[in-house]
Amino acid sequence: MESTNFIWDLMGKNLWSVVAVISLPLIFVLIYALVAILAELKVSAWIQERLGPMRTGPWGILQPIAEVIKLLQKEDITPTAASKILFNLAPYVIFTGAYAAFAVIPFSEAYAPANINVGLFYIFAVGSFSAIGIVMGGWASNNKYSLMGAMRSVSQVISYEIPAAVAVLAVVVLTSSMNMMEISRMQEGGFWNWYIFGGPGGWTKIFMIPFTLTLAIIYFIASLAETNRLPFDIPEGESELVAGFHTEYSGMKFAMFFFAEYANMFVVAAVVTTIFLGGWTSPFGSFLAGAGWGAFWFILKSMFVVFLQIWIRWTLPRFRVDQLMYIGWKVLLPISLVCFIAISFFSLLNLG
Amino acid sequence: MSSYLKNVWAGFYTAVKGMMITSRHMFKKSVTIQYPDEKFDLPANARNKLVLDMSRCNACTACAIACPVNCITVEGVRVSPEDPHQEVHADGKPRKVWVTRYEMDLAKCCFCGLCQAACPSDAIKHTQDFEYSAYNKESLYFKYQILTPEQSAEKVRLLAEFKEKEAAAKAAAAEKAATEGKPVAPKKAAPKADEASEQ
Amino acid sequence: MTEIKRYDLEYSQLDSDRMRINVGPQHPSTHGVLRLEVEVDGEIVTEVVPHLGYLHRSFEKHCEKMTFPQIIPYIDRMDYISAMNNEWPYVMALEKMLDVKVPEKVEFIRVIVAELNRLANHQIAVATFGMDAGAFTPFLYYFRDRESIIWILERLSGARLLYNYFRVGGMAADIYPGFKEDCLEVVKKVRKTNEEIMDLLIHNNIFIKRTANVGVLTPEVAINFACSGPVLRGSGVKFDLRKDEPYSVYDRFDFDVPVGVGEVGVVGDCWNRNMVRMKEMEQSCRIIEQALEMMPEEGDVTGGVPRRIKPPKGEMYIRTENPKGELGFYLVTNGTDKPERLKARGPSFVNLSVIPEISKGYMFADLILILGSIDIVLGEVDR
Amino acid sequence: MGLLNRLDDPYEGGGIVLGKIEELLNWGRSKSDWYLHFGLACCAIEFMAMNASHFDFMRFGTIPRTSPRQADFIMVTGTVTFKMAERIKILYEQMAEPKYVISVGSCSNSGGPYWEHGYHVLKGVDRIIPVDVYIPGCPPRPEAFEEGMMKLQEKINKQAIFNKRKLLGTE
Repeated sequence: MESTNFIWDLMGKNLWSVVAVISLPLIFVLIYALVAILAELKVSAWIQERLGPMRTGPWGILQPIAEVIKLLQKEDITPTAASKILFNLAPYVIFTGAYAAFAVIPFSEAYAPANINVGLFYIFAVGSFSAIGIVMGGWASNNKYSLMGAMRSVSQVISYEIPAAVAVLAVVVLTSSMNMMEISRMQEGGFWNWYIFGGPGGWTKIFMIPFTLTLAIIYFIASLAETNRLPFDIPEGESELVAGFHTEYSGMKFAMFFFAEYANMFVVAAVVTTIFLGGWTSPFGSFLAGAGWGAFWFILKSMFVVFLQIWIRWTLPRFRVDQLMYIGWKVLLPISLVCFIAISFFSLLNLG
Repeated sequence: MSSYLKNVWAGFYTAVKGMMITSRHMFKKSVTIQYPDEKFDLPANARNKLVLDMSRCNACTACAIACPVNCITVEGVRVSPEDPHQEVHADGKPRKVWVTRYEMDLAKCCFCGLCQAACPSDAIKHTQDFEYSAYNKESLYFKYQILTPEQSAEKVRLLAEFKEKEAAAKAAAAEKAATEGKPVAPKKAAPKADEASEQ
Repeated sequence: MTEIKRYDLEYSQLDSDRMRINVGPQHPSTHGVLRLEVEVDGEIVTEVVPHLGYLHRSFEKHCEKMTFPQIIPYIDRMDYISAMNNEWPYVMALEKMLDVKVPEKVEFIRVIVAELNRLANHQIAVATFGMDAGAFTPFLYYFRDRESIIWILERLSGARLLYNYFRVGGMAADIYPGFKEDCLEVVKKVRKTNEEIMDLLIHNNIFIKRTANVGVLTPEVAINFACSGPVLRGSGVKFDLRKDEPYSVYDRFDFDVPVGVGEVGVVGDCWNRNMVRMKEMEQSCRIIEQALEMMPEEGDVTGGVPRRIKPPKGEMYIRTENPKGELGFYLVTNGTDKPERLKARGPSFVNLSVIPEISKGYMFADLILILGSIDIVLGEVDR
Repeated sequence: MGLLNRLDDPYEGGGIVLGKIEELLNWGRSKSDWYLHFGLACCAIEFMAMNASHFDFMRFGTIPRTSPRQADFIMVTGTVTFKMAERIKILYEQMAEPKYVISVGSCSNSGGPYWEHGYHVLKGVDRIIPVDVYIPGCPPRPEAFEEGMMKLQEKINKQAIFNKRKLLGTE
């Protein structure tokens, strides 16, 4: 089996290469977060017929850098009544959860930091870290708004992990693999082979398209809820809970929450890309295919999904907490189960 | 069941519809006026910074009386005819009153425009200038003066001297009249009492 | 001696399941500095006590110290979102007392500026209501359009928000050339944006789910609490002073009084209150169009202002339809150039009093929306 | 003793390296000011108008924050009553350093129209919290807010971090 990590190929397995493998996603996360923050500011501005940041560098492109410099200088407040250890630990737990998920994301056919066989399972497991962090932060802040935000967040994560998992499971049934690299490789050969369009196969896959499309939408909606983005941002709920679970955080600890939110956005976007949008494969068969172009396609597709998330955020109103439960349990879960059963049935037929 | 499906569909459909609307706006030209570089052209009657034209002011205190906030303080002294420093007023006539003190506190002003309407000589005016924010409040306290404090004291002294002279002349005249046998009416008492009651 | 009821909630009555939250005075969606003391059982609101006085600027005290023209700027600052509508009843009261005949053209200008300001007010109301629900973009679309209304009013009066434009017996300044075209342009813009907002926000299923059947104010309760304006009409009661007790020239216009009919929920819920505002904007557009047509071209606007305003001893109560409801001024004069007493009956203050009644049993997130749908302005609540 | 040593520092401005770092840090702080989403009275409506598309306050790199912990500056937009004054003081104290205050409009500058007879109005918010920039107007135009913001940015850019002497010299 050929290597899926070009750093191992180049440097062999030693301490330095391990450091390189670890730090590459971190550098990527930091750069990506800056770009995403700018994108959020600019896209929201365009939607609202504004201009967004304009006075920090040309067209305001240095805005996120200024923000990081400022946040580094801010005073780090720990409230007197807060539970000190948990309060200080929470942002790092959340960021660790988001960052750990990057370990299995296949950026290109030559680069996945760790190519493990249960990649999807790993992402789901690590993704739940953020819920722990949110509860820790919300409870330790000793603030009523934070506590309510934390409680809402837990119920939200629990109700949305299941439809998301079922949606992913359907693809696992089709690919019979949980290795994200494998799933990406199976969709090679053009966009008609992506699992959002039923995956590779003969003309009979037409029957599967409605179901896989629905599952992709369901996973996308559930991922919005997992990352606390707007129609489901009730743990933060700016107009209700002031700033939700991070009301009491300031300075760099708040920046960690900020980074973790954007990193989480990328993780779910990467999962959508990998399992539904073909991962690093080129949408046009062998055109512009290859290791380097693979990274390009992967990041392009992921950024498109991130853009969708931003677009939705600036369009829709927010759900109420009970409606969120309703959607999770009574809408997304039954529909995803129906799709899952249908897809299992079809894959059985194909196999038989 | 059908209402459930309809509901789900409506949720999805209206969300997509909303996104279509916002996507249309994404490619519209922005309406932003980039403030320090481009500026909104204000109407001529815009009520921003208050500015006094000292050459027009007659210290009539109409603005101070009209002001609901009492942020204007005006003091004036009548020009003594013997003053060597005579000036022509902006309306072409010789100046009758020296403005010894004109202060307005734009940190208190409510920009209602009543002083502007009350001013008989168009001296006080709201301008279009709004860019005068300050690091300390004192610089929002505007003091207008054409005379130095020494000069103002001089003017007050001159007027007092002139009044004294006038009074002396009047007294002399009255004395002269008295010696000639004409009765002198007590004029001064009544207006003074009026002044005191007003204050 | 009757015992004074204490309005703070007693902490001793609190059982262990409940939590007490202070919403405000600094909170993103209290529309100013209102403080709501909320008792929640999990997410369910069990008790709400509004606390006022964080913006008490002693308006009525100031009126006793000021001469009649000087009061107008203070009245602007009462309900600062719809200052034109505020000045009107006060000026009307003085005109009645002084027996001043207002020229025809002035009446039409007053109608037009008041309706323009009503449009601006309702735009803010709907926009902030959407923002409370989490939709940020409609807020900016409305503020974009509001800017052109403000532009007209600024060119008329000189100020953007607190106009000081009404005078006893006239206006401060005449209309400018091109005023009609600008107004028609605004009407067009408002209609276009309203159509868009209908799709983007009002008929969005999430928004409907959030606001329909929430904060139901029955007509009986609304009447008992003396609500007025869109809050009352949202409950299905057809009461509009412009129609029922026409003042000025409102009897010459053809317009409807929209009431809540419950398209998606119960009559009197938040959605209906908001919808009434949307429909009222359309009616305001109609009134502006008619008024522009009927307005006489020639006429002296600033001439009729008396030099000294010294109404005879007496008293007068005038009420008009503010965008937020019935605004009344009770004026007592003593023959000098200052009023003896000027009492304001603010619609927001009265409408706010229904909050504890209609928000019990709903969720905490709904409370924010109920408050938003009442559309209060704290300058008028606290005065 | 330490302060005296600082004052004797011959390298004014902390030398080239420190000077450049200081400039960078000040640049970051001045270009990314998050404000507390906080309105009191009439000026708050103009504040909303300033945030809207026509004036777009976000061009200056400002983002609204609803929690005082994450805010860099607070715009006191409106009349501060005695009842509200202590809350504003608490809010100011909750903010993380470095923090700035912009006083907007006559009311918060000096009590405004209510300075004389307003028995319940604080005569200027600078009596309870230190104010950096005063913006006159009642209410100021949205552009005036932005001009005040630019004044604040200038002030931040002049701030001394390493060498207090610079600060002493400019004041």
